[in-house]
Amino acid sequence: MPTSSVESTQRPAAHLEVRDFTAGYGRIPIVSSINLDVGEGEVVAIVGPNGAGKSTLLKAIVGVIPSLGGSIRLRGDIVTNLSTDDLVRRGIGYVPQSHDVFDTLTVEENMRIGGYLLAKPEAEARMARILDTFPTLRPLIRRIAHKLSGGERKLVAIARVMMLQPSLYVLDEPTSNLSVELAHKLLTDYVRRIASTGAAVLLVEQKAKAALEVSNWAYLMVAGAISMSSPAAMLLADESIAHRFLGKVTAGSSSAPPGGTGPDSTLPEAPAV
Amino acid sequence: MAASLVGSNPKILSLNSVASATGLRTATVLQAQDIWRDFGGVIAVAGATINVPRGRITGLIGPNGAGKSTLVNIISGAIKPRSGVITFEGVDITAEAAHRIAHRGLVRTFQLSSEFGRLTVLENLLVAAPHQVGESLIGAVLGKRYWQNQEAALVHQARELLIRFGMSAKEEEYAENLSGGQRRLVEIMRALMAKPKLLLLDEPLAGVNPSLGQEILGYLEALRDDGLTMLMIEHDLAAVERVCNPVIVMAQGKVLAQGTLNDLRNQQEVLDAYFIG
Amino acid sequence: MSSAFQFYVTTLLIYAGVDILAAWGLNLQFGTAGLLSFAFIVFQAAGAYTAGVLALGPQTDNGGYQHYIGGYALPFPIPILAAMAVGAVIAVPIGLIALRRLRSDYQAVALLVVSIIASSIATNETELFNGAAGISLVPHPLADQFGGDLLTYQWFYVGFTAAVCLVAYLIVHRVTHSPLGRAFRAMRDNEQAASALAKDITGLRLLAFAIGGALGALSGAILVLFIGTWAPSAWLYPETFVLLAAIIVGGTNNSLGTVVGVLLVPIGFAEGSRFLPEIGHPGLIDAGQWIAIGLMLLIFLWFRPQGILPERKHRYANDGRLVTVLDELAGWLRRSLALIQRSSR
Amino acid sequence: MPYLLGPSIGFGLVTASILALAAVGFTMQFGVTNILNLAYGEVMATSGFVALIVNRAGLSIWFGMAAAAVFGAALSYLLNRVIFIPFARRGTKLFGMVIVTIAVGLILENSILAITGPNFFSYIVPQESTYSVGFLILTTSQIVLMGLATLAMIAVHSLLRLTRLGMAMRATASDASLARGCGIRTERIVDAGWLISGAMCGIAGVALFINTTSFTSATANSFLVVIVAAAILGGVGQPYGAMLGALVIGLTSEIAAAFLNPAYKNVVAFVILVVVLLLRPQGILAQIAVQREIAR
Repeated sequence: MPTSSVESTQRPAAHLEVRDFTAGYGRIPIVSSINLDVGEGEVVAIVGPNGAGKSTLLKAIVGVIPSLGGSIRLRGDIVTNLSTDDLVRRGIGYVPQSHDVFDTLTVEENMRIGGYLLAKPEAEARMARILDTFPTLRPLIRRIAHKLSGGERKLVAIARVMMLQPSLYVLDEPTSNLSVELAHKLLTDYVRRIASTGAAVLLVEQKAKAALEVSNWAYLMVAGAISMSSPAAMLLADESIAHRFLGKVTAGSSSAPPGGTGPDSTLPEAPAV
Repeated sequence: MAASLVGSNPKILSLNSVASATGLRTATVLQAQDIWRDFGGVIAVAGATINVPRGRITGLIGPNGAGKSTLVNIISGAIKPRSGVITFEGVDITAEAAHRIAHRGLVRTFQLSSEFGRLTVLENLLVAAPHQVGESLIGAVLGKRYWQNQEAALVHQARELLIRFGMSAKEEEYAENLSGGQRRLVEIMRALMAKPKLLLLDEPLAGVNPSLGQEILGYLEALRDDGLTMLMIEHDLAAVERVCNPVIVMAQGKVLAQGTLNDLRNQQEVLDAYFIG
Repeated sequence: MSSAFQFYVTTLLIYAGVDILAAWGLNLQFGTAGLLSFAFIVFQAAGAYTAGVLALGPQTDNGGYQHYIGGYALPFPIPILAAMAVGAVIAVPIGLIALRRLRSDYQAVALLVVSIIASSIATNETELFNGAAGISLVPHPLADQFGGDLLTYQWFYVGFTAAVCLVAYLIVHRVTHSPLGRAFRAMRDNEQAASALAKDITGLRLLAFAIGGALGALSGAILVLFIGTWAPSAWLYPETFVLLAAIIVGGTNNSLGTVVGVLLVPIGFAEGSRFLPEIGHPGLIDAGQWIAIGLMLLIFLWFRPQGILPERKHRYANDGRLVTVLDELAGWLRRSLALIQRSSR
Repeated sequence: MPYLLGPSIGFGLVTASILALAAVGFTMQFGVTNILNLAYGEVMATSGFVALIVNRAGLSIWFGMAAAAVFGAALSYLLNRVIFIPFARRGTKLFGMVIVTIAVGLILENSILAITGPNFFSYIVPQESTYSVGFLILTTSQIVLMGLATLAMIAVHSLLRLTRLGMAMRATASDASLARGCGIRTERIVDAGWLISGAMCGIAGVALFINTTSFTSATANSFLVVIVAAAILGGVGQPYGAMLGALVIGLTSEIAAAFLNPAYKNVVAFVILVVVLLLRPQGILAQIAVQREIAR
């Protein structure tokens, strides 16, 4: 075990705490008994194969679909079942997987709406700052969002959420429509840059390697439940993980944390299943 | 059939005419060649080419947003490609309307359940049968005496399917009152009533509990052994591993690789598509 | 029965027959095939006009005071059959507009506009339709067989309307209880899936418009040959709402429910109010009726959207035959008899 | 030629002004709330009669118009809260909703009829003078109406482009779920949408009644189809499209009335509409999202 694991397993104070959480469509649970934490300034990735329930979990956390049980705390306050707009006011910035920009509006208008809760001078200042951070957006500013390419769309969606400077970013498969290079750039460059400002990031990714490379902590989700919780680097180093995504479970690694690590690698609240 | 082939590649023409003349059937049921399609600025399918071999279940897998569903929608005629050619049983169907394509025996199921809610389960099956004499105005007005024999045969067939899929008890239930898994079964049975030559399954296990999922896979295997060709999008790779051969991997709107799932697992680019993106 | 009362009853019965025919036509389009046909009045008006002008003599008759197309003095029943043909044929242009894959509320508005255009044209094209005055003095079919005995003729016309309704019922029943009706309902429930099962949506929609349109035209023809006049102002789009209300109250896609709805809504309302004392200003009772129709629509859509007699579930017997109402009644009788026998033992 | 064209363009501009007031309100209602409200004409009429009461009490019709605006806003808000939202929550589908709005319209229109009887009414409008502006000859009230409509259009434009509320309304119309993700309380925005469009509806009702000089309970209802035509022509849910549609329909109908047959005033407009529906059902100015919604 690399010595760095000790540092990475000492997690910062929890910003978001999800406990024994169950959610789904109608009355049918898709995800159940979920325990997860996102610490202050952490990038946390939820990875797992298609159809594991990752997006459903995120939607329930941000109040797009109602929860069926359990609790969510944000900075210690109980926020279970608050509506999305309330959660946004409390500092969550959510980028959905699809329908992530206002199709009929321009890039500039998208960003202005992102800053809806701000006073006008403040919004202008932030917009200028974001455009400095993402200079590629500048020439697109007057374009209708519908005409953007997949990568540009996602950037606009993230930029829009940045307008409110949320303390927690919730990103649902930000790379799903992007090429390998763009996906890599988005995660290493942009997501890292967001984290460097001190915000926490909760990231769902199906394509896990690049996500794990930028994350501090990771949860592996399979069939609606968290099956592993460990430092991202440890998950990344595990040879069997890549194969898990293609459905092949290497003997011995299905129930135990990778590399035979000690209890450090899993959270007490979220035991490996 | 020969007429519609005029102007296409002469080699293909001769092959197909030999095949049709001798009653032999080519090994490929469906060919989609260099298909492109975009929505706004987002390219969904970028030059995908696939061949579906006869008598097998071909799996179509890939990460979210790879263009699988769009490709199936294009093949079934629900949306039109920007460019590319689709050939079914040697006939170019690229420009045909969805119902004409279905008429040729290319039948699909939908990712979101698409049952006829206010029809009973049995009626959902009956309505799918092709060439019903009672479905024309004249046939309907001539009355039962005209179409009842065919109808009785269809009811018999449908009930056999219901027995085979363990759904007899639900025969008189309105489809809108079924559970998600039962709706899936209805959709598959309904597609079978349409006498498909090729069945396109768009995530047949989505929203189905694991034990019913295993059951459905069993049904699909039995259908394959009866000679039905299928093309199946599925996320559950254990399911793909169990029933699909070959498996086609799509990513970024393109076909990355084709082979058995075990072969694919060891190809770096497939791993990358899933793992790195 | 006094002859005045007999006149009243026979007229009422004929109106009921006309409304029932029309409501069956609309129900086939709306209840069975799922087409929100706000232009339905156009089918009725066109059928009525066709029957009227074909039954009328040349324009020079009666001093040539009215203009119209036709004027062939065709013998009964040709004007009625021709009306049905016209109703079926105009389904094509009307269907063309509805064929665009529009959102259903949007499509409804488009068809509403069509019906208003049609009535504007009919009102304004004096040369073709004699303008707002419409046509009058349409001869009653077979009236000369009855000499001058108007009351007997009224009763004859009741019988004739009833016979037409019976034939229409048989046809409607055959359509709705056939594989064709099943295909209509499948299209109504999920167009995309129906199309993926080789159902030709364009063809099915046009066919539903045509069959319903022919029935609507038939209803118009029977009415115009009875009352002898036709004016565009009598065929305005709100009449379609009355039929729609009848269908929703009676039960969508249930032919008998439609009859119940017609007897309650247009007939019950119109005639119920006849016995109300004349109160307030003229038009008050009329307004009250429309308010009641509006309230009734809201109440039914809220509490019983399926109507008084809901769509019947299609069940199949062991031999693959559709279970009919009679079968169900017989089964119920048998069960109750068995119960009685058991309890008497 | 100009002696016919001049007045008909004048009439056309006046019609277009009233139509623009009404159609922009109608289209906003649809855009923000996603309900095609066919009781809109009757809300116009009811508001117009409220203005009549104010007017009969001795106040200027322009006060009446203000009262009508308030009444129209309140009535629209209540209809949504008391009838449309509960039906939508109960799962009433799109065409079910159309029937609900029609039923509401029937009740409103005939309630007025029950109270007023089938009589003709007119407002007391101050002495009219005529002015000639270029080749146009217009009366005082016509000029006021045109000015009012222009002001209202500028106000709508400013609202949508310059204010927070306008931004929130456009965001909600574009994607309500995503708007909530920006911290916008969309339910309140929808309420605001009903209030604002209802006020425009009320103003449009009075404007229509001023222009038709004598009116009945049914006057506004027959105008609804023209309103819907203008809204659809421009692309439902598109305020600027509705303005353009109003202008096109206002002008063509009056010019057609002058050169073809006065009775065909509306038919020409409707024929344009049907052609648009057949060729480009999403309307002239509709953008992609609306296109997806309307023409599936």
